[in-house]
Amino acid sequence: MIAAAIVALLITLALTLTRAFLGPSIYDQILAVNSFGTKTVLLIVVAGHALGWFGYVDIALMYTLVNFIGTLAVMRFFEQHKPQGEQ
Amino acid sequence: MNELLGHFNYWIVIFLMMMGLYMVIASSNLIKKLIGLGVFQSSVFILYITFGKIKDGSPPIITQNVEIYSNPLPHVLILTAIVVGVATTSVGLALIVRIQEAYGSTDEDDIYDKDDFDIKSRSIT
Amino acid sequence: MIENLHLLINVFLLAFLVLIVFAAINTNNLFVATMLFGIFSFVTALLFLDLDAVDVAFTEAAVGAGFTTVLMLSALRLTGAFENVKHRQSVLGLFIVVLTGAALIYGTADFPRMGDPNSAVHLNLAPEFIQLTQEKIDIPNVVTAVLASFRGYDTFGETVVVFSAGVAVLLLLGMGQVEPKKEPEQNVVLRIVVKPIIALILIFGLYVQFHGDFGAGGGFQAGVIFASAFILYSLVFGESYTRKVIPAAILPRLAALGVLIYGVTGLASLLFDKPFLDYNALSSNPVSGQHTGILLVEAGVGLAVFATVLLIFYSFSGVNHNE
Amino acid sequence: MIIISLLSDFCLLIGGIFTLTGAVGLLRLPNFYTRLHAASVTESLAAPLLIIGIILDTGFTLDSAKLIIIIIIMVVSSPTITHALCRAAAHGGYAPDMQKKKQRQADNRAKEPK
Repeated sequence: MIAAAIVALLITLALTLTRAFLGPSIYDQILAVNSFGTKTVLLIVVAGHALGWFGYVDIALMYTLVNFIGTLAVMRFFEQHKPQGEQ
Repeated sequence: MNELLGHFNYWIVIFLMMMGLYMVIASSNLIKKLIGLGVFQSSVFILYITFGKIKDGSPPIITQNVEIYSNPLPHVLILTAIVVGVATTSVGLALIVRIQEAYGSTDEDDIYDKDDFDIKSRSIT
Repeated sequence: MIENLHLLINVFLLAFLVLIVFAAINTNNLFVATMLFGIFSFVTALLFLDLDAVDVAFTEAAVGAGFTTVLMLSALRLTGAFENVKHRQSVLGLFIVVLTGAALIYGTADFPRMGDPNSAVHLNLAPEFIQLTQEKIDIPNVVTAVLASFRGYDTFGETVVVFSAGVAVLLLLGMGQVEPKKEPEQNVVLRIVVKPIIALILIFGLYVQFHGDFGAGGGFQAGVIFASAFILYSLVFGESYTRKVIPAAILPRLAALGVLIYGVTGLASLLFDKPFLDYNALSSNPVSGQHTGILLVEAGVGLAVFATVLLIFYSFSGVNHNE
Repeated sequence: MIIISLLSDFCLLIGGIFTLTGAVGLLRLPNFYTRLHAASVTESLAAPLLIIGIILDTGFTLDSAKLIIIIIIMVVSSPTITHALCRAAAHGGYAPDMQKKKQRQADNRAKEPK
């Protein structure tokens, strides 16, 4: 069953990536990239357990935090930049 | 088939490397050039780490009941390379910000144009 | 079964990398390119994890995906987010790239097969380092042992490089001032959620700093994690408040102090007629001397990286673009 | 023990199905706000389920404690990001187009009698 979960997560990542490429608006892309990050954490946890990666939990924790900070940073700087950019 | 799988990683890594190089050559925006450099850099990292992997090996952290460890030396090399890479990227970005202040653009072509104009006006006056 | 899973994950991740770079080449929006570069780093780190490089994956996740993205975004804030639509005609560039690629792929024919235990890389040095780590240093993480002790001189050089990068950015951009009126808008939900998470990040940073001997982690990663807590604070509560918590003037001194701790640890062993950075001199028992040395050196690296990263962040956010 | 193993498999299965559903929703739904809905709502359920499945399999160790911390962070941070993103989109001139939908319904009603 764990293999099925890994396959499901990989397909999910592929679909999410498609949305990140397609857009159409920047918010869609931010959403897709954030979702991609979360799914990566899940993949690390599931695959790390199945394949016996050493210390995968620390890295999953790190990813969760980095994903949070990164998405907040994208939104903050996008808001600050907005007056100048055209869309 | 086995031969193909054994070298598959290298080929993809070289493909990535060349895409990074293409980004550096083809895009005129300086920040995009830096992103291309980053892609190039990361693919070199992947190449080194691929060399360090031993089949059925485990990470180089000493545990009981483990016989084969993957090679720790590429890991050390790449670990410091990542940090130094970020340091150089930050200096590059700082330079780009200064270029933006001086020229009003981060596009390479615009910068060249402005340089030409300045030289001409100096020669006229 | 497990073999197939490894293969599947490997193939999928490499395909993701190629697709992400394709999309990054094609987009005109530099914001999007930066975000894609962020997830490129994420996927790279995942690949490192599958290739047994735990420490490298950790560093790439913290430094590559986290800090580089924030840095590029704060540079984009100053330079503008859109590339010129006209693409340069670069048939010549494409030709050069294809030629170089073909030559390199021809070169891979001589490479050892992936995972081959008998390739030249694995026959020298690496077994000795693993052996020596068990005998002389007695900490589980071989990477930390090689990094901080066997190749300590080299790591000292790298710490100095990071420090001088901080100095270079400071010279180029200066520390700047932040006007309180430029603060981000109030968002109550974010403020409440972020506070405990910042505390958690700080604790996690300490854990990574001191757990580096036993698992993934060490000074480089811990420094960035610590700094990212303050970056998060300034993203949500505003730059001027962060500058009250950690004044800008103190950061260059802290970075220098970190490098100094490293250097003094090396000099201390000179006092006992041992080579530079030979930690055996630090205690009567060589093994515990090594432990003390690695602890001190990692602390120095952590402090230097923390201060430099925050310094660079301050420098970028202190520039006033519109004046 | 076989019950715990079955329970773990069940959690992994349901979690996998939910992540897939969320991804399909993210890809297929028509506009940003519906996509946001699909991605975030499924994520809040799928992520804890998958991680709980792993926790049940590892048993009571330090790793499982850290995994619980990951669950807590995810459950808190994911809706926060969704909220902030939605707010940023709404304030940034990307408001949901209610007008259009009413217009569309009116058009449909106008068409129906014919």
